[in-house]
Amino acid sequence: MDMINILTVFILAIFVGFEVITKVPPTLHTPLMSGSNAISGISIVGAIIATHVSGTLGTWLGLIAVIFATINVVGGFMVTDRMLKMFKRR
Amino acid sequence: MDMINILTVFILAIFVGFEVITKVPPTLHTPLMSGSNAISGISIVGAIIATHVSGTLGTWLGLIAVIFATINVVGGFMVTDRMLKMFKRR
Amino acid sequence: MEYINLFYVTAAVLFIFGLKRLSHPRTARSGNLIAAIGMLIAIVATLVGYAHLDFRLIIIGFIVGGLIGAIFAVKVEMTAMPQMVAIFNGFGGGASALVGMAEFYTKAAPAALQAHPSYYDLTTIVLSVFVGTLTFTGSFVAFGKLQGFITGKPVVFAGQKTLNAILALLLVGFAVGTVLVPANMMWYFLAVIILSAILGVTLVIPIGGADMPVVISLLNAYSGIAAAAAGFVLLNNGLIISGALVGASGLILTNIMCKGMNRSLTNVIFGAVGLEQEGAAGAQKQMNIKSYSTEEAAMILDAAEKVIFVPGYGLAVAQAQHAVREVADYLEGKGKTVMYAIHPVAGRMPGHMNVLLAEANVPYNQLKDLDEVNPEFEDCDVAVVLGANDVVNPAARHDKSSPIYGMPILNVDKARTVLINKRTMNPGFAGIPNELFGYDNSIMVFGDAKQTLQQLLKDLKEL
Amino acid sequence: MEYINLFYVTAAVLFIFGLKRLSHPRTARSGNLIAAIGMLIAIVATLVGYAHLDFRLIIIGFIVGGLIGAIFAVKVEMTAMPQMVAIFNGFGGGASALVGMAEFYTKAAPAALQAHPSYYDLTTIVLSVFVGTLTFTGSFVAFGKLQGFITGKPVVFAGQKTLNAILALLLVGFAVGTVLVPANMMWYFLAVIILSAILGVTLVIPIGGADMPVVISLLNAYSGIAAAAAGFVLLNNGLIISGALVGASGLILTNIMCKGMNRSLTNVIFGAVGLEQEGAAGAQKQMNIKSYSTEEAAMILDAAEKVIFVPGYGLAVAQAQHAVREVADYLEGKGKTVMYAIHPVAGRMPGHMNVLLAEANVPYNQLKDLDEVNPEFEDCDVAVVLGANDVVNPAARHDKSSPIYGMPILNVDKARTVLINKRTMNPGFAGIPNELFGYDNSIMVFGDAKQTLQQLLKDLKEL
Ligand SMILES: NC(=O)c1ccc[n+]([C@@H]2O[C@H](COP(=O)([O-])OP(=O)(O)OC[C@H]3O[C@@H](n4cnc5c(N)ncnc54)[C@H](OP(=O)(O)O)[C@@H]3O)[C@@H](O)[C@H]2O)c1
Ligand SMILES: NC(=O)c1ccc[n+]([C@@H]2O[C@H](COP(=O)([O-])OP(=O)(O)OC[C@H]3O[C@@H](n4cnc5c(N)ncnc54)[C@H](OP(=O)(O)O)[C@@H]3O)[C@@H](O)[C@H]2O)c1
Repeated sequence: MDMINILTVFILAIFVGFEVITKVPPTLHTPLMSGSNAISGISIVGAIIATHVSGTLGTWLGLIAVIFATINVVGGFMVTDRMLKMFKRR
Repeated sequence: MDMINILTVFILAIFVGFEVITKVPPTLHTPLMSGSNAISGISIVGAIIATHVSGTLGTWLGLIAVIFATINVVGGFMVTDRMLKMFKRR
Repeated sequence: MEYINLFYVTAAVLFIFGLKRLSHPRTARSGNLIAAIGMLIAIVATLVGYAHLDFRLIIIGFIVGGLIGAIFAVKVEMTAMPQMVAIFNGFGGGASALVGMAEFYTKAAPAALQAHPSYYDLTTIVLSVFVGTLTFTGSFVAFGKLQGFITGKPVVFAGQKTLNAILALLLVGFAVGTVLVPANMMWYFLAVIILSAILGVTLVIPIGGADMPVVISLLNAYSGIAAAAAGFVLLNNGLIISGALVGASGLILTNIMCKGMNRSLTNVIFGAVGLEQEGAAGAQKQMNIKSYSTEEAAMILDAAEKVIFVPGYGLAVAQAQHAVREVADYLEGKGKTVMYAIHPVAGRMPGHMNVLLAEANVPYNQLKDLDEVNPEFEDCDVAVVLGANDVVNPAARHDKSSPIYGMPILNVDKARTVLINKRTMNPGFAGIPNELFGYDNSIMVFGDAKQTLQQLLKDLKEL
Repeated sequence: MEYINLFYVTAAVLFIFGLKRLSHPRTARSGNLIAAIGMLIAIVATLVGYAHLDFRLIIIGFIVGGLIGAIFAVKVEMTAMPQMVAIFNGFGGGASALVGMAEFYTKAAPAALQAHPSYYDLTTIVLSVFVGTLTFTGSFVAFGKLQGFITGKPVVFAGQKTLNAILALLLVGFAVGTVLVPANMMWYFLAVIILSAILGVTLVIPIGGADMPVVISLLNAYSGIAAAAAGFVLLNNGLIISGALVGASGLILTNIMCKGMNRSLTNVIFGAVGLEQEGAAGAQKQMNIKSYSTEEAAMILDAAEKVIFVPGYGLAVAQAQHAVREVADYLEGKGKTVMYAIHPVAGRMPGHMNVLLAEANVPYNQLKDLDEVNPEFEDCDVAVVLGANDVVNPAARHDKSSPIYGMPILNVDKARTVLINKRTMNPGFAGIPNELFGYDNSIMVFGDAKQTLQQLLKDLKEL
């Protein structure tokens, strides 16, 4: 049940993603690229959980994972905001 | 976990429904109404399962449920098809 | 037995693809077929995957239900579509309610009651039974009103809202009781069923027959919610997804209709429109109207180069869809530009006019929607309004005191000449006068739409 | 601890709403903010909801990562956006891979290995590590190519495809081994990591620098898939939904770029475009071209009533976005109709020109897309092509032998006069000659876009 449930969630999310993203106009494709990239930084959740792993190797993996994911999240959202700030209507 | 999973599925399905349905043009709103109605006949699955219930009352509930759901499914898809058959391009 | 959920999800995905294909007339029919295949997969998976089913009952159910559904589907007139949807809808809601009841019976029947069923089970069961039962009775009242079994007029009486409020409160009480008080569970549950059934009736009965489409669409959403609730009961993803899809569809259509009528949903449900109509109609201003014969109308059409037909509810009532197509085809054969202007809430159902004209083989690319056609009226010689009224009422554009002010309308008055066919000077659905009929460029051609159009065709040929 | 999933789902729903708001420039910024809030919720929920986290590590990670990310985000030039996305992307993929590795370490480390981890766990872990690592190294190669650290030319050698095929086969072998052969699990897993890293390099290195945007967009999709895979490992709905959203976005953008370039994805990845360019350019036909000074160009513009600017990659290279806005504003001040024509794949990134011109404060309602602007060229006095080449090549319309045949282009040649600014007669990205330059109504104005436009503005003012 669990596995199928989780697969269902995945499939539905793909549908949602497809429908929502096709509505983004070409004007905003560059911000979309960097914005959706920032969202992929959600792996930061996994990275935080990974620091729980015991042992030196685990610790280091966790630290690097947190650094990587944080770069992705912070940089991604900030640069997207910087771009979107520039879009103005007369 | 299970309950939240199932809630997630529900929420995502609402998003999918919303996105997909808003794309249906006014021309097809009547068939959409009867077609989506036919889909709500999916409760036929529950009705079939319900015949498994033991006891006379359960049996009768199950039978009536199957009849009701079958009317909805068969009638719904057939009438939608009948309508859509009429839409023609010159 | 876990793998069975894969089939349900497959079915749900096919429903989604089916609905996606409904976004174009060219692909719509295959979309319906795909959805039907999804349903078949779900049914077969259930029959194969579950043990201890009573196949005798199931086969009887399939045959009886299938026959009834098929007969309905083949026999129904296109004009009776709203009733049809209402009744199917009622059966769907009823089925969900029955599923909930059967689950209750399994889980809470004295015999099975070793352990108290979980709060989750009870809550979802009560929910599915409540929504399903309300959908069931409500849909049948809506059906009765449209079919003329019950008066189409709003049935109102003093204290009605108070009564409904009390019923609703009682219902909530018994629902909570069912979940929390094991001792009286059975009786409370029974009370929930009965009260839901009553509430379905008392909530729909005060709504006017003409508002029924909105109600039906809302009930359609409810039947989806009921199916989803049944899915929560059975922990079945297929039911949950499909229910959510139907719920979304119903709510979106309800919203479109309300917007098109320029009213809020609350106003539709609690407004009891159709009572003050006489008053409003009485306040009509004096108008000078010109009434022509079909022969004179034929001469006007003969001189025109661009003609736009504007069908409305009256065309559906008169079953004049074939007649209008014949006139239009004849004019087109004479080298004139011809199109149909379709208002989103013309008729009594969303997309009503499209289905009606499609039945008469009008190709869908000749049907122009509001935004597309409105600029066309400016250089149009003749606009022919056939049994439409509210959707061409210019008061919506400029008269702030009009109840339909702000509603988007078809600008037929911008055409050089407007030919208007209806039987009398009576108002339309909204019950308000239409100043268009008195405009200088307006000409009335009184009579039943079908007869008038048939006569018009004869006159055109004799010119 | 189960309730924590509710927060993840909330975060995912906020991502969806954020992406929905990206469908209009007016709401886009708030959409990005909403998505960022979703991320914050997910992070806080994790920090609060999980026990035994190493907060020392986490805080160091947040500070180091946050600083690096913020500095990148503030410093980067708008023209360097593709590199920027590539590098962020690489870090995201890397993080997912590390999460998978850490999970492997917990579940399969000799110490923890009382029970063999389940096939489900191993499969999902291997998947997330493979996709994540490949994304990591691939993205850095793409970054290096665009930044000039690695040659932008396709790096090809004999047997390259065979080598890649062997690497891929080995990878599959070790992946299967990790899941099925507990004894050697550790070594096999290490081999998977190393091979994935190598494959990320060898797959991207043969692709030309100019094709990098497509690769980056594809890697973007992969980073989403890696996050989703990590979600399957941790049974975390939030990761799964977000990953799916990103995956869909990346694939859609990849597809749009390929369509805009009129090439298949396979051709981009395995085609090694950029090698035969010299040959194609050599086969150029003799053309008679007219070359004007900026002064003469200024006089043509002065006489025009309707001017359409067509920016391309060259405008971005020259950083001439402000210069073009100044010229356009000046002309508009003189009462002329001015607009910008934006081709979907002008520049090197989807939407590249929009961001560039937005930076120069050009209001987005002056930016017209292909379908909207193409009919405008017919009654346009002057089309000013600025550093664009392939996107205005008429061969795409009629020359079946051209590699870009069938690609939708901006029909600048329909304008009464076409002013074309570029530095030389060299071809653009596709490496093919452009017959437009020899057309009767074409006039070349050679020079760097920024300098030319600045000179043009001076000349206009001196007229
Ligand atoms: N489409 C939807 O989804 C929907 C749903 C709910 C409500 N509504 C409401 O329904 C209305 C639709 O507007 P509408 O312009 O289509 O219709 P309408 O305003 O209701 O007007 C219909 C007109 O048809 C005439 N008519 C009736 N029978 C006829 C016959 N046999 N031959 C010729 N004419 C006949 C009537 O006048 P005579 O009696 O003088 O002949 C009447 O004025 C709107 O107010 C809308 O808000 C629509
Ligand atoms: N947008 C995307 O997503 C994307 C992604 C991948 C590939 N592409 C491809 O990129 C191409 C984009 O077309 P395009 O028309 O924008 O560009 P293009 O065809 O690459 O042409 C750019 C032109 O700008 C000129 N130029 C370069 N530097 C300049 C400067 N400083 N001042 C003035 N002119 C300068 C160059 O000519 P000189 O050297 O003579 O000056 C060159 O001909 C298409 O082929 C497309 O398929 C786009």
